[in-house]
Amino acid sequence: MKHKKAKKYGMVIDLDKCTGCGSCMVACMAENNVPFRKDESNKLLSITWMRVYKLTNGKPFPNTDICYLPRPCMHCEGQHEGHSPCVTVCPAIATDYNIETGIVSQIYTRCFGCRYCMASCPYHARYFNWWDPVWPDGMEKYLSPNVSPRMRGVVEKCSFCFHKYQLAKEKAFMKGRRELKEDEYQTACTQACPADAITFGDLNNPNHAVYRMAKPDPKHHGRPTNPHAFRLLERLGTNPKVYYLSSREWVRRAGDNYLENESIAKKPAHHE
Amino acid sequence: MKIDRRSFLSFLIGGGAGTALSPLPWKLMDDSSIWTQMWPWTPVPEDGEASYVNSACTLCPGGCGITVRKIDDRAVKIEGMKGHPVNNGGLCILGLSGLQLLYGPTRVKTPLKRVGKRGQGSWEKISWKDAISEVAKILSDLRSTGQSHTVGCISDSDRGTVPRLFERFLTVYGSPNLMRTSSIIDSYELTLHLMQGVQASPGFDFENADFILSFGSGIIDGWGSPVRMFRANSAWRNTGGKIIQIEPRLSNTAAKSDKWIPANPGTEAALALGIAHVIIKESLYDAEFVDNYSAGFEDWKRFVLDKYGPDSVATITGIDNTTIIALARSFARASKPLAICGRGQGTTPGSLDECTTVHALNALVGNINKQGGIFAVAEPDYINWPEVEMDATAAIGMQKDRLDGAGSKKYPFSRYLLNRLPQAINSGEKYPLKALFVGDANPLYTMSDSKAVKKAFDKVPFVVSFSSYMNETAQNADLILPNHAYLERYEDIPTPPGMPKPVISLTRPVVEPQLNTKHTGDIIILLAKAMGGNIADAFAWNSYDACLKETLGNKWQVMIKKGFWSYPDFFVQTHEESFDTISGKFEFVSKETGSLKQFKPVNIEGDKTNYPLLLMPYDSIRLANGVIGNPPFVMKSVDDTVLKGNNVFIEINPKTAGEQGLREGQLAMLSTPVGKAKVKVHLFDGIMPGLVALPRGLGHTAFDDYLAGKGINFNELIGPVEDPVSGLDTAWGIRVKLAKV
Amino acid sequence: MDSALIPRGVKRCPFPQFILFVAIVGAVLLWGVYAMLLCWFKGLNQTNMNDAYGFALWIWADLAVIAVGGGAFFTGLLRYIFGKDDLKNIINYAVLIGFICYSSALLILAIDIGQPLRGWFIFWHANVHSMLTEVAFCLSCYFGVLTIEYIPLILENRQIDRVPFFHHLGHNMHETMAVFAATGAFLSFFHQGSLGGVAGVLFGRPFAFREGILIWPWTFFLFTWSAAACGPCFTILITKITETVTRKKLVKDSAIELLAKISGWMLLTYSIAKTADTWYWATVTAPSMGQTLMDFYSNNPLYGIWILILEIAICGFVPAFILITKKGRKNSLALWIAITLATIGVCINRWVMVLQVMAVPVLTFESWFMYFPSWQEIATTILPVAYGVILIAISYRYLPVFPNEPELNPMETLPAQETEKEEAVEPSVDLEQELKPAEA
Amino acid sequence: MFPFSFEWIWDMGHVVFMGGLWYALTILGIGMTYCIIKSAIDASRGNDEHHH
Repeated sequence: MKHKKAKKYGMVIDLDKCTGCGSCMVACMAENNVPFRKDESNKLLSITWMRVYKLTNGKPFPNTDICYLPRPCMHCEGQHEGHSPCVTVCPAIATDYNIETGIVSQIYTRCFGCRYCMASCPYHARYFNWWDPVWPDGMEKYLSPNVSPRMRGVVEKCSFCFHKYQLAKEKAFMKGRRELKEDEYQTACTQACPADAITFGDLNNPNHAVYRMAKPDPKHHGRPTNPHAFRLLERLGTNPKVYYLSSREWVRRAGDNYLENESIAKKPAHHE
Repeated sequence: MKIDRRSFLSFLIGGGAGTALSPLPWKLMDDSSIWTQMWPWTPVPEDGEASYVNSACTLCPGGCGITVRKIDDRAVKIEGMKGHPVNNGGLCILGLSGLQLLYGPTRVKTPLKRVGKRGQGSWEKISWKDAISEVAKILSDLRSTGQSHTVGCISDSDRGTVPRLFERFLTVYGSPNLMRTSSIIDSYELTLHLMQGVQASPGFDFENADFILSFGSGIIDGWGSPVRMFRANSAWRNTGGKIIQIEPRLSNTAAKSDKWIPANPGTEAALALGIAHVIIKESLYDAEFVDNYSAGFEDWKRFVLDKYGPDSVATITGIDNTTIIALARSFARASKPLAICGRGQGTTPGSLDECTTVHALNALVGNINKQGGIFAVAEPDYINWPEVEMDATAAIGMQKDRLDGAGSKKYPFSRYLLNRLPQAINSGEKYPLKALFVGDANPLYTMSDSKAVKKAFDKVPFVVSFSSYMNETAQNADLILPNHAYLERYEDIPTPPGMPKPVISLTRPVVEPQLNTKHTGDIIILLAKAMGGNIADAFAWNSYDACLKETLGNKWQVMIKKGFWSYPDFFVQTHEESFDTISGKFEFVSKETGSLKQFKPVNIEGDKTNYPLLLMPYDSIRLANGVIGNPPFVMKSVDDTVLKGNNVFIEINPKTAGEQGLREGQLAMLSTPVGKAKVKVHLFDGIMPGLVALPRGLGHTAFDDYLAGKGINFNELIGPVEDPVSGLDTAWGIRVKLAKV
Repeated sequence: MDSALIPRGVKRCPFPQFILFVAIVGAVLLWGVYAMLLCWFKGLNQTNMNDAYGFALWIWADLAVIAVGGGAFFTGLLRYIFGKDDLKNIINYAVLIGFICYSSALLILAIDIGQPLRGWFIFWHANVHSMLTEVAFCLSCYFGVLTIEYIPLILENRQIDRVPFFHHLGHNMHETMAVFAATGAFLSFFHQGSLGGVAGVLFGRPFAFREGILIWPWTFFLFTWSAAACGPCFTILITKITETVTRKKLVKDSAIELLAKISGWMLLTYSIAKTADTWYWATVTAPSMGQTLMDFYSNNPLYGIWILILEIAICGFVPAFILITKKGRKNSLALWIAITLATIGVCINRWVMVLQVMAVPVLTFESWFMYFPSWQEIATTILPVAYGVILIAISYRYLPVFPNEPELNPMETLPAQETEKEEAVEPSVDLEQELKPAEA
Repeated sequence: MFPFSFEWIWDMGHVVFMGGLWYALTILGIGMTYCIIKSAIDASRGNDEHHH
């Protein structure tokens, strides 16, 4: 039972199962003390660490199709470990790549709000606190002490519920274990998903469901070998740790940019 | 000492340089940054001991088990309960936001008595003692003048101890006017009554079915018990189960289905008949069941074969005949086919014809009371209270006709017809309603033709709301007797709609009551005691909690431990004992209702010339449209193609929009014969041309600033259309016109 | 009134007129200050920026002022390192303009960041792999250099110069200036480049991303190059505007023409390099990420291929050809057009590399993001302009910014002494005495 | 920024970057110190020969 290799926590989201119900979004907000405002209809000002996009195939009635795509932070690994688009650009090391878990962190008290990381992220996974977070009188009672509320003027994003990892580690340590079991560390969205569309685990561990579902190819920066699996913007070389499954070709194609007449099967990553 | 200019300058420069080189500026810089990291106006949640409490969610009838994470005495997170038979760990968006209701600004903090005009929002605080004696006085006065039957009560459910306490109270008090908010369950109960002769709710064994033929049911849009449906849907993805979705708009369910068949709106029953035609004609039906356990099949067969050939059905529904034939074959040949109805979340009962026809499809393939099929689930009889002793007044009152006409000569089979109440009050044809209790319901928001409903409410001199939240009905009440929020109270949650096996869950206090509220059950008991006599005698319990504990008996301990009670001894009835009709068999044509009627599309309101388009509501799991409105988190999840600022979007096909000269994002005036509203236009390819779709769940006037004033309540634009047999609301839409603003 | 402060041998407008001018521009400045305070106290919700536009008008303004402020380092480099002595006549002004540009950039950055009080974390917790860190360090250091270069000019004020220490300090700093200028050029090369790198390293944004050498994307070199090319054009432009406003010739043609010629060649070579870069990007880089050139220039209300043509052809090659020809440089109108176009060109380039980068959708299911700045953003962007005008006005009035001025504009009447006598009755005598060393 | 702040790493990139930075800062610092000291000395000597 030797597993000294570093963890690479990642997610597989089955878009065939995802119903677009939004539970993941709200579970995340509740878990992570995400603030809210009276008007949240401008999605460019609305903090949603997990955001569910609605994709359409663009065909006219009755050949129209839609698909929902939940988008957490991709926790990009980049072309070499830690070379995420955002981590490399942060001038103050306020966002960091955790080598032990592969999780991209955000240190709110370090961030001074230059927003370069937001400019660098092609997934729009990063959100800025344009306002002071305000909870209606009394509602701050439900705030969790495990995640500190963010102050105005800093960037925040999905952390793969890193605090849950820490709590799980502590708990395991009390039991005299150093290794976490697969179900001991699960993100809030994974747990809440009523459709069981989200699977979370260690992409480096062949026993974990995420590994079996995505079948990452270590020779090609974890590119999925499952023909139904894809990653968002695979060709940019961001090397995300969130995989999507879809049986529909148009959905898989919507995951990346392709030239006209270019086949989806050919996936040149420019950095290779 | 003489200070000359030079020494002064030197002092300044030297001082400046000295300060700059001293630690002071660095210290200040450091301090200021530390200050920004702990601004006093950014809350710091207090840490404490973590614990978990199992309970059940009451925010919709879904009946999910929840596990609430606590830090000391604060509830900080709601999660789905693992191992619960309904949701096994998953939870819907509304359930996950429950703490925003518990601690939110929409709570009614104390009993309130109206001081200004109705709906004006001026209240005065009133003590519980005064509030209860005031209600008792009004009720006593009415009773003593022989008007006990003019007291009504509206509740979303008639199951479980609290609705049953209301019922018991009205019975012993002397009023037949307990009304339940209507839904597809009403149509199904009626269908089961007429075709199978039973008093039961439908239970669908989705987990074992492998071919779902859905006539517009939003399987993943909140129909039935939502989380259970999500789980079933995912299970079909694993097992290869198929869903065929019939509806004119590409809903989430349609998008996730294996085949989406857009039928002309309102023609679903015709399609069901067309499918039956093919099945019968090709002898694909379950002869064993039909021959042995059904009655009236030959009549029905003749009727179906005569009139509903694929060609004529194709004309009615707009679906081509080959699709109909193929659909019928695959349905009949599937090993566990199941046909269901109830549009969207099933909040309107719909046409009885439609429900019976869809149910007949299930009978054709013989999946009644069978694994993977549809069960008639009788309510578990755990509530065994002693019979009430009615005095003469009560007996006279109970003899009166119900105000809503349910059980009358016109609608003998229906139990509740809340949709008919506004008209009954407004027309004054029977008798007036003098006092109205509104339990766990929000009729002023959820009932169609809001204007008429409001008018009717205004005619009721005394309205009491038991709502925990300041909803539309509470806002327009005379007295609010706020219930504890669901995370502060004990209550039994009866079997959720559509469950094939009965299960009772237990809601229990996660936190101490945060406000000056009282359990509705306790209020009823206190009220009964205040009334004295037979009424008090019927409520011998000291408190609601005592009543519940006594009622549940030996189940109590198990429920406290597990959070729910499932019936291990629940057995599936054989076909011999399933049917309690006149014939003792499944009746394709009910002997009680008599003749077969030709399929007639529901006559929806509005004429074609003035209102060229059709308006339909659509349901989204991200828009709570029942007794609870969207909490802030759920509002946050609403797409910007549904709501932008305070404007709601209608969905319209680009082709139709082009004909109307409308572009994406444009403002338009939507008018129906019932009302009008300003909306924004969203072009959506997935909607049938000629149709306009508007989401349910917006347009609240009550609740908080996070919800109120955003969008339009669909019920302001539509009125009820009575079903000729059931009297229930069958309206699936209304004619509409759109004009540029 | 303030004649004791005015350099000898030059004529300045009457004091009230000067004050009126400063007051008018000062009003604009105050408007900007008000907007700035709003942003600081209420937060960045005062802007129209959003989560798609984390970088917007301000970052553009930063990049643009630094680009056009590049005249200072490049002129300094030519003057002190390459020994182009003719440029001594314009170097002071180049330094002043550079000083204004860089101080403005720092001010805008201080408004732009969400937590200004923590701004120094960029130094303290520096991530050396971030282009922005390099920008911050080099920019602050170079601002120090510009201050060092500007101080001797201040010390040359008639009254300050009387203080022996200041007099000597000015002299000694002049003597050492080559060292400072060299350091400045070194720093400038990196921060101008890093600003280009800011966009070029964004491998998540195919519109911005460029290959390059080692850690430096091509935009790194293109930005330095374009700043060196267009910065001096801006210096000339401001000089020309100053000459127009003051109705005087302030700098000898030889200096202007020399600078214009060098700029012209820089601009030409830059435009060729930029064309090559664009070509490679459009045919190799972007397609490897699944996008075509026209994906970046269609399906939106603003960004068409016109912007590329405007930037490279009209604001690149056209002014370059004007400036490299003697005829073009000598023709006043042509020179005006060329320096204006070059300045606009570099500003468009910076706009494109900031705002268009944000606007182009990368995820296939998103569409173009459009943005228009709020008044607070506009006011705070105009603020440095007003500040610059005032600082130029004050410097021009009281400092010998243009060494050629007395020579080019000989005083016909009123020798300096007389003015001084006249003014002696004015209360400003206090000021004069104040600044006098207490030698008496 | 300083060897005692915990982000300080002795890797190549860091050394080059910080090296460049401190090199530039040192030059500016030494240059300015030289100018100031020399000017103070010049001023105290009343050295005034270099008028321009």
